[in-house]
Amino acid sequence: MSSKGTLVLGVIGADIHNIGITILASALRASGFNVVSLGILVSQEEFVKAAIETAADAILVSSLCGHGELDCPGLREKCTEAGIGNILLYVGGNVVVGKQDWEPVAGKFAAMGYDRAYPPGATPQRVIEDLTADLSARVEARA
Amino acid sequence: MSSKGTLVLGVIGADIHNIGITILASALRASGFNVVSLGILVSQEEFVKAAIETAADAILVSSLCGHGELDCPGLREKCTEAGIGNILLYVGGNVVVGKQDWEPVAGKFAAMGYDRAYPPGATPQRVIEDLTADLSARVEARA
Amino acid sequence: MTLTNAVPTMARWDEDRFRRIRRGVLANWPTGAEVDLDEAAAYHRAMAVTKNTAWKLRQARTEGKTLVQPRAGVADIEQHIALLRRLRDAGADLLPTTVDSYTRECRYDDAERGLAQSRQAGRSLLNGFPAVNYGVGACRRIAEAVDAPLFARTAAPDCRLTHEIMYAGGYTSCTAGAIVFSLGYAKDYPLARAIESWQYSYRMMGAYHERGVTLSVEHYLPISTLVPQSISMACVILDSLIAAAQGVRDISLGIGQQCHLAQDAAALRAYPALGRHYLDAFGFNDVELSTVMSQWMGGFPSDEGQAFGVICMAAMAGYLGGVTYMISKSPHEAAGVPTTEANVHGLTASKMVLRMLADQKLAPITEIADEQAILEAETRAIVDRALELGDGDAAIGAIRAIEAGVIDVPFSPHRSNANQALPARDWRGAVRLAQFGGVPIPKEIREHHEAELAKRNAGRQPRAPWELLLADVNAISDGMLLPD
Amino acid sequence: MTLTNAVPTMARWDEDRFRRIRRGVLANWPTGAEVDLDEAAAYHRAMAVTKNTAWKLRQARTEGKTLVQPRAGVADIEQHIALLRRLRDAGADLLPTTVDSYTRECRYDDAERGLAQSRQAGRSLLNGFPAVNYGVGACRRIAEAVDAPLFARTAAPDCRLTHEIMYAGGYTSCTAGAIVFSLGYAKDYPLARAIESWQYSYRMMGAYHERGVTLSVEHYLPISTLVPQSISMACVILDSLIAAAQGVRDISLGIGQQCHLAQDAAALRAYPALGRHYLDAFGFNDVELSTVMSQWMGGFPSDEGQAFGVICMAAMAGYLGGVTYMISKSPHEAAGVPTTEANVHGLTASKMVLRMLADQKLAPITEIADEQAILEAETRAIVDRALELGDGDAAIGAIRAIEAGVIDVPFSPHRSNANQALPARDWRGAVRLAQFGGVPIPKEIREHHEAELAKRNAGRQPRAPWELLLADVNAISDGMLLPD
Ligand code: B12
Ligand code: B12
Repeated sequence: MSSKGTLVLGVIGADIHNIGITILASALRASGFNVVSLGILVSQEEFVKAAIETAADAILVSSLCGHGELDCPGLREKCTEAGIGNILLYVGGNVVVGKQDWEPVAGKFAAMGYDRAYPPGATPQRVIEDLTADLSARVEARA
Repeated sequence: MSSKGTLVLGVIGADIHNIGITILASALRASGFNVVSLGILVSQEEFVKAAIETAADAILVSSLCGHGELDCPGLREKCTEAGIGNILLYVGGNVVVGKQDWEPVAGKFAAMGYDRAYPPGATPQRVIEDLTADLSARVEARA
Repeated sequence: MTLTNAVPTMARWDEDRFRRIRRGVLANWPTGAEVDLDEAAAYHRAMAVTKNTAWKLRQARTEGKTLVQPRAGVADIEQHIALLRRLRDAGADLLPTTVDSYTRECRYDDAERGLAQSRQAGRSLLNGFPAVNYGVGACRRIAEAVDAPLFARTAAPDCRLTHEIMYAGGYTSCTAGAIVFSLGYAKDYPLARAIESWQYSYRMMGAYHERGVTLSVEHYLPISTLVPQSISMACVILDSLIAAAQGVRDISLGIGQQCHLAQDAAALRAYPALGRHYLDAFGFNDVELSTVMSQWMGGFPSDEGQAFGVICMAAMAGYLGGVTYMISKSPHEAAGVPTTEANVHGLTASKMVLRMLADQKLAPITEIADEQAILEAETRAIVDRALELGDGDAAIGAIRAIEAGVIDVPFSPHRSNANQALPARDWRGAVRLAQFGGVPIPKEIREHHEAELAKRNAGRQPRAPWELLLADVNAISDGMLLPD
Repeated sequence: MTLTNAVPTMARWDEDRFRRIRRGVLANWPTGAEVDLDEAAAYHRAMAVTKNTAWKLRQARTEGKTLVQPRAGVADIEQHIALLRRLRDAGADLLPTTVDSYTRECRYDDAERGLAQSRQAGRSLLNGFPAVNYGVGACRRIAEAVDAPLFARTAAPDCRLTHEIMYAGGYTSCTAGAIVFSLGYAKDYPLARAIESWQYSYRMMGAYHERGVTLSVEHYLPISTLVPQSISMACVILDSLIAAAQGVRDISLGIGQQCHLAQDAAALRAYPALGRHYLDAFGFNDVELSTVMSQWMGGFPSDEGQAFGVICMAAMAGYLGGVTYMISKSPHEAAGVPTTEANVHGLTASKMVLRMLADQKLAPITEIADEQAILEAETRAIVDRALELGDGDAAIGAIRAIEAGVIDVPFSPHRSNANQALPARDWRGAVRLAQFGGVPIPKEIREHHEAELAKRNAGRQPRAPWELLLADVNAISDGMLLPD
């Protein structure tokens, strides 16, 4: 594998905040990932379809507008139905409405099946480190 | 009684904040009270002495610097010992250290024997209304 | 909701076309049936004039005052009313109702689900007030519960039903713009359709005007992080021409704060004359103009003290720019929808600075004049080129200008956007263009941009424009204007 | 603690006098025995230079940067250290230790009681850190726990023991001034004694200097609500002459913010040249000068948003005045000693505005020049008259000037203060004198004050100066600069 992995990235639901993913995509590309960016207003179905088509290693869901609790549940299940149930799922942005304690929020998204959830303002560096670790752990597990 | 009453006013303890009492004194005078201002750095003994000498109707203790819990206890007792145990006692300013809920603080000063305690930023109007009410209630009670 | 994909002209719609399309719009959700334009106009006429935005803005302009409007919207109407009342008590001059993201995208069924789940959870899972689901009656309850003009804060390529409901519900102004909202909020919604959808909304406002009710619009490009003010201003002017052509008679020309005092103030000072120039050229002499500034629309610092720094700088810029009104942010901006108290504090901080400065009657700072001359020349160059491309038609011209990259908005999610222009801050933090793409910046000004950017880069490792831009995008949220 | 009541001259004390009085000072509380000047100077010399205030200020002046220092002090030393560390992490450049009111009044037994009760209550009942009760070793623990210069923030006519302990404890600067603190903090403490007590403190700092350690002082008149800046500045300059005469070699000239951008900035800009002029005239060419501004020292608004407005305006004024460092306030100011977080936010808001403005390299606003000319002329008139009254001696002159009402500080609690001068804000919020008393304001400037005040009062019900002053005093805490 010449790239560090293929990532599908997009802004979920009725959300149009695209600056974060623009920055994130460029940082991820610069650090060696193959990034498929779906832009804004992406449905769960589009995420799954793109992940299958590109044989992606991970789906990165951005949700800034606060509707994460409404837009994000069910994506893991859709992945499973489509036969990519083990794909790495990250979610980040401003995933809930309002300034809330992070721990319970992280718990909610873990329960929805997201491998990692990020509080507001997560840096690309941190995402890159986590992705690198998680993907290489999977490679090792498979080896 | 030609004036609305005689008031002894001062800043207690090691406290030097004199702008509040300057404003307060001038407002009280303008509304017809006879104000004896002791200025800053006033000890409990000085308050009692001045109240006796001027046959005051009330003592107004200003405490801005936060040492109210250290400087204010005992004044009621000193008044009682000096034979003016019934004198009206008010305290105001920033009477405790830090931004605290007002109810418990008011309770503390009531327990020390202050008839009224004022939260930060009390307006002269309010003090004048209260004094007028409290002093006329006493006159009626005596009548 | 029949909308053509043919290139629309700016020409005023005839009654027939409006009426025909209207049936489809109102049929889109049951509450649409509640709207009766004549009855609604009568409702507005019976309302106290102090609740009319156009009236309030005119008064502010006359008195030279700056008004402040926060953003606010929650799922539950009772809580929403309580929130607006608290904001009003704290000094809000204009009251907002921010509409949730589903409603913006016309996904009223999802909004309904969000509303139900919010009620169940006892807190708002929606990021705004789902006005369409609530309907006209509910909006009027809000209008009757407060004593200030109400603003419908929604934005998308198609807000027709929301406008129908909220204007009939006693609202007197909305955030608006076919071009600005296409470039700021849409991915593949065709520009031509967006213009038609907005022409519908504008025509509706025109219809109110003909019934004696002036409704207002606020035009501004929401994706303003580092978009040169002249590009924003050009979009706003084109949208204003399109609006005026349908009969809109009260327009606020907006920018987003970019935290450079002189440049922000210059944009605000340039706007009235520029706007007047183009509107008059098209014969829209009776359109009233105000200016408006949104406080920093980029990533906010998560530190609440730093957030207040940005908010107070905005107030300063608004004062120096003589802005008519300002949209305030809160110390919670980076985290999420603010609590009522945080929202109030953003408002009161802004008003405090505005009030203290107003009393001082300062002369404009010297740096403003230069920036203003630049912004005027740039904006004229872009708008003139667009009109030229449209053979004198603002609607056609806007579409062709975008397709030609004459209007090119950095970071726009829209597929028609060229993405060739790249901005950067110069050595003093002013926003310049590092790559011009097809944006027709006049030659001397181009050289000025280059020179000022060179001063910033002097003696440093050369960096790719894109790299520089990334650093600049994050600077304010990292607590500074220029990254180290 | 033998202090005469005879009028003191500014002449440098001889070693003998200092040593004789010193025994009494150190004997005043057991911890005094811990102080050994030679050992302490060695301790300072071994300390990292980055912890020295004079060094840090020089660096800031060279780089044209503005530093920020919050206020902070709690009874418990562990909590105090944690507080300072948090403030340092949040960007504080200079670290404060605000000393409690009992310590200021040399009531160490009361401080001991407050300390005990604080421990019992598990929260600080003292409004500051009782440094004398803790002693030299404890202060050094603080100094070793943080990596920035430490400031002893105490103020009273007599701070000698506190200075002995804190300077020996690794602190490198203090708030200071015989005249400013007499007029700001005392009722009947004789001026002559206050000057002698401060001469002692200054001589002590001189003794450190002779041992290779530069200690710094910050001079400012703390009762600054509406005191014309020139009156404050005159006091500060006289105190600086008195300090320099005893061997102090690093002085910060201070003002309190009055929320009028141009006037505040003008005062800060006028200071360096004015200070230099007088210090050089007395031969103190080797004294280094900085400027400092305390954010608004009058009643703060209780609304936290409004408080941030005042704080950010201060940062703006400091920037325009090119101030070396600024003392920040917090959104809790009106309520009480701030929580750590509130304190941090006052600091970060200030720094955010300063940083954003610094990047913009703005030219001074046009209004500054006029105000600066006025303040320079006024300050010179007052200082010159005071020196004349003192036959060239700053100490004698200061006392005589106060007694003659040449220096007259509105609101001063001191019995020697004339209380004949009455200030008021003019039509643009600048502080002027409505009644001049004995303050020797030059004639043309007097007329200027009168004219500007007349503009404010034009067309209004005439109000007594005192009444106007009351309204002005409350204006900022009520959320505006000029009362309606
Ligand atoms: C700019 C902005 C807008 C612009 C967007 C322009 C555009 N086309 O992008 C406009 C004005 C259009 C806009 C509109 C709205 N916005 Co908005 N907006 C912002 C703002 C100010 C900045 C966002 C931004 O660009 N940040 C800069 C980028 C670089 O950072 P970022 O997006 O956080 O992304 C970084 C990380 O989070 C991370 N990341 C992001 N996604 C992901 C995903 C994964 C998997 C990972 C690992 C990491 C990651 O990587 C990025 C790089 O570091 C934020 C508040 C803030 N943060 O200050 C509000 C904010 C996101 N908006 C908000 C809201 C509510 C709206 C509106 C509904 C209403 C409104 N306020 O007007 C509409 C929504 C419209 C819609 N249909 O969605 C709220 C969301 C509330 C909540 N969650 O509680 C916020 C938080 C503001 C607030 N406090 O109220 N907005
Ligand atoms: C100005 C000021 C100073 C000046 C005082 C100058 C002077 N000679 O007066 C200076 C700089 C010298 C000073 C010093 C200190 N101060 Co100071 N100061 C203030 C400040 C900013 C304003 C006070 C003021 O003048 N208000 C305006 C007047 C008109 O209002 P007022 O005083 O509140 O009075 C009104 C009402 O409260 C009421 N009232 C007052 N007293 C009474 C009494 C009665 C009986 C009644 C009915 C009503 C009443 O009537 C007045 C008219 O409306 C306050 C914070 C604030 N409020 O914004 C801090 C404040 C009072 N200071 C404080 C402190 C800690 C100090 C210092 C210890 C340390 C420091 N911060 O530097 C020293 C103390 C020295 C000492 N020995 O006491 C703290 C007290 C903390 C607390 N209680 O938790 C405050 C609250 C600041 C803070 N948030 O930390 N201070």
